[in-house]
Amino acid sequence: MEIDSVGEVMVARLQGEIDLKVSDALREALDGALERLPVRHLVFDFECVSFIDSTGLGVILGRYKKVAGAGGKFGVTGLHPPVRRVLELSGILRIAQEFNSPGEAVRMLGGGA
Amino acid sequence: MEIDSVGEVMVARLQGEIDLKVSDALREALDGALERLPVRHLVFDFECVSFIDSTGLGVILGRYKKVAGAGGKFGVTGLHPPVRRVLELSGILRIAQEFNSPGEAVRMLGGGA
Amino acid sequence: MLNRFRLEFLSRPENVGLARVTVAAFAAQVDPTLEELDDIKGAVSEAVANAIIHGYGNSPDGIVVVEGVLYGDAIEVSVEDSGKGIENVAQAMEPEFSTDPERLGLGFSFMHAFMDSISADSVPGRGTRVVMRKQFASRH
Amino acid sequence: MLNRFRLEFLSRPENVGLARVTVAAFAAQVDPTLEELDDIKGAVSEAVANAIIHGYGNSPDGIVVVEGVLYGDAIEVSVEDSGKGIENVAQAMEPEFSTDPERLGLGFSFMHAFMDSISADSVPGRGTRVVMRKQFASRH
Ligand SMILES: Nc1ncnc2c1ncn2[C@@H]1O[C@H](COP(=O)(O)OP(=O)(O)O)[C@@H](O)[C@H]1O
Ligand SMILES: Nc1ncnc2c1ncn2[C@@H]1O[C@H](COP(=O)(O)OP(=O)(O)O)[C@@H](O)[C@H]1O
Repeated sequence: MEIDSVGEVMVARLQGEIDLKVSDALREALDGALERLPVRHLVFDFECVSFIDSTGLGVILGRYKKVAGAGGKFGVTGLHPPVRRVLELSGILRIAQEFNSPGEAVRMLGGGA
Repeated sequence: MEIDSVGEVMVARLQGEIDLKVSDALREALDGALERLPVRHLVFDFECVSFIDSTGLGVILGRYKKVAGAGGKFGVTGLHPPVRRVLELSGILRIAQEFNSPGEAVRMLGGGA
Repeated sequence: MLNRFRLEFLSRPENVGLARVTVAAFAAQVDPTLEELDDIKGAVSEAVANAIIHGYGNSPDGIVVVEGVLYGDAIEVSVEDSGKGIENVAQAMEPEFSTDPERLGLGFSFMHAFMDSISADSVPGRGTRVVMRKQFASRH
Repeated sequence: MLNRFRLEFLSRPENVGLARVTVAAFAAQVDPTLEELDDIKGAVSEAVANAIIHGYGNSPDGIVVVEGVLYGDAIEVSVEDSGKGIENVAQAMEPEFSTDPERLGLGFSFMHAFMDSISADSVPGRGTRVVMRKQFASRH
């Protein structure tokens, strides 16, 4: 995974198959970045994700909940069909805003800076 | 698999993983073509083959033996590393001529027609 | 019955993917659509993760058993553990019910959504067996 | 021991690929090179094809068992059938020896070439078990 931040927006570029095998490492990496970086909004780029299950979604939703209290917003981008399917099923697509690209997400959530 | 013939040369374009699952169908298709077509020389294009085991090699070598009696030649092309490996191990690379392309094989074996 | 297999493995996180790959390669023998294959992989992932996390409490030395049976137009997959079992299966299957506050409680809901039918047999203290079935759209 | 699995399946031609995929996904857990992975797939293919063709004489209802054990730097794979067995294992392992005139007699030679060690135990009338081991080049 790669994590970038632009202003108040953190973009996490996830990779591969996100399941129990990687969930602990993913949680730690995201929590570490959230502590280190002065960000409010969270964007997940799924472009390089071929599979995610409810264990993986739990990690992602859990990180969003951490920033939601402080008014943080939640963006997703790069949804291939199997990923879109479970984001829909889980209700995440009703909470998160979907963007056409990480760049768009940063512009829209970051307030056009 | 696709089978083409140009003059006396038959080119069989093999596909996928060549093992016990496909060996009977492969043998029948090749034998059928050898009966139907007035060819002498046999070229196997492995460009689209990702895997072949000794069962698959047996089918190929068996077809070559059918034409060898009548002076038929044996060409191979498009060898990816795992395929090259077993063609070497089996000794087929000492019997067959390797070409850079099916076109080259046809030109060389067909006598430049 | 066209074909069947049985796969046993240790309750380690990396084996969720092993189960997914094996079931997908098995199901692929009857030429399912990509979406059907994704559904089956998703359902297997949920059931195997549950066996490891809930059944064995993340201890890596339990045995998980995945079985698959292919019929002409359907697949049946079962996932079994000899772990702690489920006290109340009906409750466990409710959307968003989880005994782990860190989890979403959506595993069984996903299995329902991905497959045509699912049932779970469980004996507290002895283990759990989930059986799922999916019909393939006929394209022949 | 890092991990292990056991896969049982019917002696059908399409399951040679199933065994290959499962063993490859399992071996991939320790990040082998592509060539190491190809070797392992090749060896499994030979052993499983032998179980089906020779062990069970192509009857589709036998059970083939493939087991894998991962160590930090090596993999052990066994392939077992309860088929007709081998009268003379030493002879069977000779290059180009085959009891089937249509075959090359190179299965065991390939297994030897692909893996670091291979042994076969067989009881005529009861079955055959081939155990193969491969050391991974250390790249860490
Ligand atoms: N194999 C199992 N062994 C024991 N308990 C299980 C098993 N599978 C599911 N459960 C129980 O059922 C609950 C609901 O499961 P599920 O819908 O998959 O959600 P989650 O895994 O997110 O908790 C789990 O929280 C757990 O208490
Ligand atoms: N699982 C098995 N059960 C019975 N016989 C076997 C088995 N594996 C190998 N053999 C015997 O050993 C011989 C040599 O095997 P191998 O080197 O793989 O060549 P091939 O499969 O081409 O015959 C076979 O022809 C067969 O007689």
